[in-house]
Amino acid sequence: ATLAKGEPIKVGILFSLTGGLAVPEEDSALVMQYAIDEINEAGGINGSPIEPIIVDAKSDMNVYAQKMRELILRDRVISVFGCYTSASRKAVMPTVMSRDNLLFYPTCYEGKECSQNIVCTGPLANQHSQELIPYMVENFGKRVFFVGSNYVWPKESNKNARIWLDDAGGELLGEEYVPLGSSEFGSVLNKIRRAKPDFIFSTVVGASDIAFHRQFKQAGFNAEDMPIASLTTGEIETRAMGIEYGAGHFLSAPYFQALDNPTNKKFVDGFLGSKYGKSGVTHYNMEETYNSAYVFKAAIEKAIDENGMENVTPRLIRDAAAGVRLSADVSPEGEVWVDENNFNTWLVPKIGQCQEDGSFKIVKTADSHVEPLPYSIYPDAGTCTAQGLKLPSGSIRKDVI
Amino acid sequence: MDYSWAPLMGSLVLGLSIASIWLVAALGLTIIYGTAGVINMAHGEFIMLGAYAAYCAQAYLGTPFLLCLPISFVVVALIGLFFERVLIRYLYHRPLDTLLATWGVSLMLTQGVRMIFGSSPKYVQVPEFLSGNVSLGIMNMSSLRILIVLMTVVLIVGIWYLFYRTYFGIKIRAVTQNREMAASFGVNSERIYMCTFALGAGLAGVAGCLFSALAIVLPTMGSNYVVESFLVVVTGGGPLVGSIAASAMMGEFKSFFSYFFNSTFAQFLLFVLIVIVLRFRPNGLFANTAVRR
Amino acid sequence: MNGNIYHDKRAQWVVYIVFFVSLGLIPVMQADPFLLNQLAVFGIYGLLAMSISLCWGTGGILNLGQGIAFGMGAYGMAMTMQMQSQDPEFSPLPSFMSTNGLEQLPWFWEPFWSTGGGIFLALAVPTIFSLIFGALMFQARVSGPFFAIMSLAMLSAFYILVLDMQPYTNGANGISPRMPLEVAGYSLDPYSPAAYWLIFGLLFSLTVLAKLLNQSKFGQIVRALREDPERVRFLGYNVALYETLIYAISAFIAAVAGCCFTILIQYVSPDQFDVVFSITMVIWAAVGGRLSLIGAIIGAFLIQGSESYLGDQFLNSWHLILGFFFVIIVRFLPNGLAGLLEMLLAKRSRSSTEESPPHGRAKSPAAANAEKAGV
Amino acid sequence: MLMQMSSMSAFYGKTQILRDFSFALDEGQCVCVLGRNGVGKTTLMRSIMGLTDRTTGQIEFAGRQIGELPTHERSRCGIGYIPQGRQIFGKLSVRENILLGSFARADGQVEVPEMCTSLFPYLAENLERRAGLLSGGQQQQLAIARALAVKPKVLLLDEPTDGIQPNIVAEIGETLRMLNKELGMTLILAEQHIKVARKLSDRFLMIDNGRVVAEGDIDELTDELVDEHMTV
Amino acid sequence: MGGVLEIRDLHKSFDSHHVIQGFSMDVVEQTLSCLIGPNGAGKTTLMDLISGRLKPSSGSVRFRGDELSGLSESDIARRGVGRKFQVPAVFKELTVRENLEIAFSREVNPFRNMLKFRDKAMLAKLEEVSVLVNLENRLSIVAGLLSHGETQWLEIGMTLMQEPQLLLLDEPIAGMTEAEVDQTAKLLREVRQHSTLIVVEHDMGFVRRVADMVTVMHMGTHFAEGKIDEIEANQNVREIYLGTEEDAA
Ligand SMILES: Nc1ncnc2c1ncn2[C@@H]1O[C@H](COP(=O)(O)OP(=O)(O)OP(=O)(O)O)[C@@H](O)[C@H]1O
Ligand SMILES: Nc1ncnc2c1ncn2[C@@H]1O[C@H](COP(=O)(O)OP(=O)(O)OP(=O)(O)O)[C@@H](O)[C@H]1O
Ligand SMILES: [Mg+2]
Ligand SMILES: [Mg+2]
Repeated sequence: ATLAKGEPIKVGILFSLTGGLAVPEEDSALVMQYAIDEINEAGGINGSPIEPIIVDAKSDMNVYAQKMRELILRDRVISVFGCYTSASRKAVMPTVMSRDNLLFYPTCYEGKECSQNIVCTGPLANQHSQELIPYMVENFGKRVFFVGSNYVWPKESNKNARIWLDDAGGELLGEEYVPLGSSEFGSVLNKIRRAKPDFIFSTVVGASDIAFHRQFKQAGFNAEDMPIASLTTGEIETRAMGIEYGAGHFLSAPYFQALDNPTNKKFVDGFLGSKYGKSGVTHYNMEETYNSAYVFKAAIEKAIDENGMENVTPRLIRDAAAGVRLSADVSPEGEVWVDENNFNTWLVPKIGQCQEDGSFKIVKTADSHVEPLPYSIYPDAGTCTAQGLKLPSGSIRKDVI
Repeated sequence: MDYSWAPLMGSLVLGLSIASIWLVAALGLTIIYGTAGVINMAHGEFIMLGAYAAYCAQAYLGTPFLLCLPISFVVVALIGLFFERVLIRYLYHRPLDTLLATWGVSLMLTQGVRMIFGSSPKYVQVPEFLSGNVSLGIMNMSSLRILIVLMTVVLIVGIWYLFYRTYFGIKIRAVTQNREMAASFGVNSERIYMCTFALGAGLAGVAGCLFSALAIVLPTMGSNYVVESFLVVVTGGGPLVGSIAASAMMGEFKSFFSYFFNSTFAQFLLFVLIVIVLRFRPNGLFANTAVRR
Repeated sequence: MNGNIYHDKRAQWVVYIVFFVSLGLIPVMQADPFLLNQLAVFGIYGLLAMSISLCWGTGGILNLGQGIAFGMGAYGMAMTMQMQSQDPEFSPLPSFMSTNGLEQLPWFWEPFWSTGGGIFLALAVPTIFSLIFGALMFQARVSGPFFAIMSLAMLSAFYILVLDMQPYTNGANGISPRMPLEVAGYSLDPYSPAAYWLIFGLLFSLTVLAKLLNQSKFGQIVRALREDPERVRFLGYNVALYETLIYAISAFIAAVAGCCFTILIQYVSPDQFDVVFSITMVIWAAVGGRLSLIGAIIGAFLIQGSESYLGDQFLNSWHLILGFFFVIIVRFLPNGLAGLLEMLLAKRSRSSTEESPPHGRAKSPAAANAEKAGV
Repeated sequence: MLMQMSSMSAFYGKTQILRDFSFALDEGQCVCVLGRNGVGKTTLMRSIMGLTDRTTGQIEFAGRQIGELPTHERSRCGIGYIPQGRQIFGKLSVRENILLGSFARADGQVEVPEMCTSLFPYLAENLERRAGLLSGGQQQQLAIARALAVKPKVLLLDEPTDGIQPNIVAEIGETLRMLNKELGMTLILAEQHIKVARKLSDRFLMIDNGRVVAEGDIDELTDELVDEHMTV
Repeated sequence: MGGVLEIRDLHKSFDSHHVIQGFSMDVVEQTLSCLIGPNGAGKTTLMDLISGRLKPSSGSVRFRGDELSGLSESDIARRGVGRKFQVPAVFKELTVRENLEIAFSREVNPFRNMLKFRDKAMLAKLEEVSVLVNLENRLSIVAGLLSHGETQWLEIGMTLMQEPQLLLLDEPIAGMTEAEVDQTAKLLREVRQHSTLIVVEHDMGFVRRVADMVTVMHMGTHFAEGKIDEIEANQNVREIYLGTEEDAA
């Protein structure tokens, strides 16, 4: 992948536009196109427009891997934006790493990776629950029940949450995982009824999350007595489940549509007014995707400055992304910057409570930016540096996923 | 954990609810398979269409939820009828091919719905009294689940009445037993198959309408129900009683396994259990022993 | 219909030779790593379609759970490759295991320290599993649609099991070994001609073996039991044994495909056990012609090829097109494209010999004749 | 002329069973179709009903061409069929079996006709029994009752005494005679038992190898003919 | 008089329907026994019981001293019991040659059969049998295209390929022309030189020509047995099966 002045810069957009994962991912693909249009209208990058190559991963991990190979090897893109679930990220990373390309991964994830071919703009598990758990314990009580989808991210997030829970003096009553995509919560709700927690900490994702909130209310629970504190239930999910099922529950995220600042207003109005804004909401995932486009812009411009247009490689873009800062008038969630070592993002987590009209009211904002720590709960594993995972022994392992 | 009898009662009741969900999902499949021997892989998509029909009725016409049930029935029955006319009727004597062809149909339906409605989830509103909960001492059940149980009972009684108390039912059963002889006595077997298929599709539509309130309305939602529905029919062996027994068995086992293990592993155990059952009753619990000569 | 060249064994072998020689020559003409890798992946799909053709076409056993063997093979290979990148002394434990709270390598992972042992297990375990599952089902005379549904259920069970056994399988995230497979000190770059040759060699030799199997007495008996197992039983053959064997052989081929898949993609996930993927295999075979091994392979090439190249333009309607196409094939061409070819050739040979078909509208003799030799 | 077939051929798959078959039948007659095993008697009945895989040639019934009609419409023209081996619906009750017959009635009435209950008192007493539980003879009665419920103009009987105890054979013979002679119903009767045939019918039709080889009044059915075409 | 096949007090019922009720019979080596009886007497069911397709409710079937009931169909076939079905069962999609080849089941081990492409013994046998059943010119025809009579013959040929010691034929001449019947009779007499046969047939002319011994079955019981003349003279048999002159009056 080499660039030439004036010629389009090809990037891949790899999301599931169909299948079970399409719910969050399709919107990410749309907002990505919106961001690219915005950048191109503003003159592109060094005079070159960005040309997105949009492919559908069909919610199938094999297809993610296959499409990633097509993008990198056949279409010769310089970077790829995409993936949502950890599984899809794991599916594409071997290819990305072996071809030394670059993936912009715009959503929350569990961490515990140290790859030299990825830049993440969403919150890590440690950033997510740092504020949420203490807030919930303080306001609702110490007894908590964890419910999650049965895969890595919820489990790792819960490990993180347990640490904050212990700090706050809370008590974990039970931990339940349901199969991904399952919509049968009867037995989980029975267990909750028996445990009588003060609040629920939920890492249920996707369609299951919607079923969970509905059946939660239908089983006679309500948000006043036993709110659900979730890491995933945003504006899209709430609308899909029906606002009455979502109202009163909490979400921790770095971004909410209701954030009151001029950049966000411009983003929301601009996006919803564009041809991509048919869904009518903006969502933390979408905003993180939007930001990733601007991180890319900043990084590639820096790489071009330093190396010249023809010499830019994905690797140089990644190196240039270290420390890239999006100021408050670019990033709708407020200023963020990319960590120089682990290439995750410093951001400000916020807690929102869903209102009767489906919007979120920000009830708490972290006092300062929270550092992304991919190995926060595995201090023995080492620390992530730009060159690779630095083991306690001092040696460095590359490409740790 | 507390293993006293109250939670066990709770899972018994939950098992009943799961059983009724699976049974209502499998009813249409049972009728189509039991009567015409067609394995309808698009059944899950018919369920999905039922949910979308409910969504449309509500979003565009403002129909209240309970009225969506008959609307879903009619709409999906008509769609089923269409596919029966253009495709299935040529394949009645090739059961394995119906399985494949209907799978093709399911692909088309999923994608078609996605192209029309997009892949974002749709929301179906249920009346206030259905989003609550009924508590009977130690037992607890959401009113929606109670509605599903009731609805299942109503549908079963309805089907039973139709099959065993009406002339149409005599015709269906006659065609099922001996198509040629039924035709020799004025029964239009083509039309019976057609009606049965439409009926089965319509029942899937009703199931979809019910599920739209319980879970989520998505183009891909059908795949959540289709494997279980098949297992209900296969384990039951075809007849209605078979499906009732099979779903009761499966629902209770699922609930009990989930009580002792987690839901995922419970699902696995359930599948293994079914393989074992089939090992000993290869044609299902209530199979008709066919005489081959 | 003696004139139908389609059934001429010599002509069939000529087609085989032409097909495989031209596939074999590709790396000589084209060295683009992507193309080679992609063609190699298609080769794997070809293997899978061929295995379905063997089981379903020859034996009449519709297997909607071929993903079981495929997935097991893929996982076996992934475990082998994963252990190749682990250090027995400093980091014997794959990182996802420690994440999931394991402190020791589970016993069933131990054999995968050895590359040979790992590959052996990757092939043996699915084959043995199929032998057991097949024996259970076929001895109980579970057949036709019932077997299809049971294989589907078994597949879902595996999907769920692999998802649930996170400490041992890494659940939904699957296993992504960091390094390509290393055999005897040689690292097999998945984008190299070597990888292509490997897959191609396997496809070639397994297809030829399968074809020979079809032409042997064994194949003959299996084809007979597809039509009427009862009658075969009365001829003194143990039908369940034959069915189990053809099912297990087909599973073995799928396991080989699974191994190759991991070599090429360096990644496995529970999606290998995905129901849709297994049914897609059946579609390949059905479209190409389930009665013809090479037809099934070409079916896989055609469908995956068009998905890959048409997919982007027809992004939104690909499934619609695929579904429609498939329905049309099932409805009008039960024997797929190979069946179509057979029919055309039969028509030609008939018109040239002026041999008018006997009365009757039912099946054309060609259709009735379908697969006498199993192209 | 109630029914007329001209140059009819019938096939199962590719096998031709009836070859160039022609015959005519007047109202009120009883025609006996004779022939050895497997010559095509059943096939003749089935091609009248439209149950063979393929039939060519014409069938005219009550002034209507029925050769192209689907089976269920043929039966509605007033043809009652009593198939070989009875083929009653074992899982349906006796009543349902008879009601099923009346679905083919031209007037659309659905009922258990008087005639059935009076002819077969056993059935009348056991209307709710599952038909599969009846003995062979009773099943044969049921098959006749079911066909009578059609209110047919013509009754096709395929070896109605086949596998039935001798005393019941006599009874059935009596019933058929009554239907034909007293109620004037037209009968086409396939039989292997010459004695039964001679007793009941007005005319005969001898089939061999799918063709009509002899035809005429029942008196013309000589022993030589029988010996020639029906080896016993 | 000891026999190849000894059937003792055999019972078979479906649900509560007793089809075979205490049937006993002996078959002597290298004879052709005909089994006759009214429709539904249980003849086919008896064949099913001998060949293992059905399991008897009680009673025993011994073949050369070995108990057969309880063995699987293929095991029984392996012991030398061949069977032709009432409704001809050939592989319609395969050629006549393939049908015959498959029926040659000296080797049933699947692994050895995987390596078997050309089998001399089989070819010799095929040659012999195809001439015997008059299909030597039809070998490459798909069996589905054969006429009814030919299909019957093919099935007889298939059972011969099996080289059975005991051959069960269920209505072998149904649907055959006069000439074909003649040939079949000749064929069966030839086969009897080295095998034992049990033939179910309704055609008394044929029975008279081929049978060494006739057994009459009625309602699942052994009703009468003897030479054809004795049977035809037997008043009871005439009543239940053959019919009597008096009835005709
Ligand atoms: N469904 C079928 N497919 C193929 N051949 C058939 C079919 N039904 C009958 N035949 C054949 O057609 C021929 C005529 O059969 P048919 O039943 O008409 O004889 P039949 O005269 O009624 O004999 P029977 O006295 O035994 O009842 C027979 O050779 C029979 O084997
Ligand atoms: N699987 C079964 N289930 C129930 N009843 C059966 C079964 N098989 C046979 N029967 C009954 O057993 C009786 C004997 O049948 P069978 O076929 O043995 O008679 P058959 O002597 O061969 O008559 P035919 O001369 O008509 O061939 C019949 O009444 C039949 O209905
Ligand atoms: Mg007949
Ligand atoms: Mg019989």
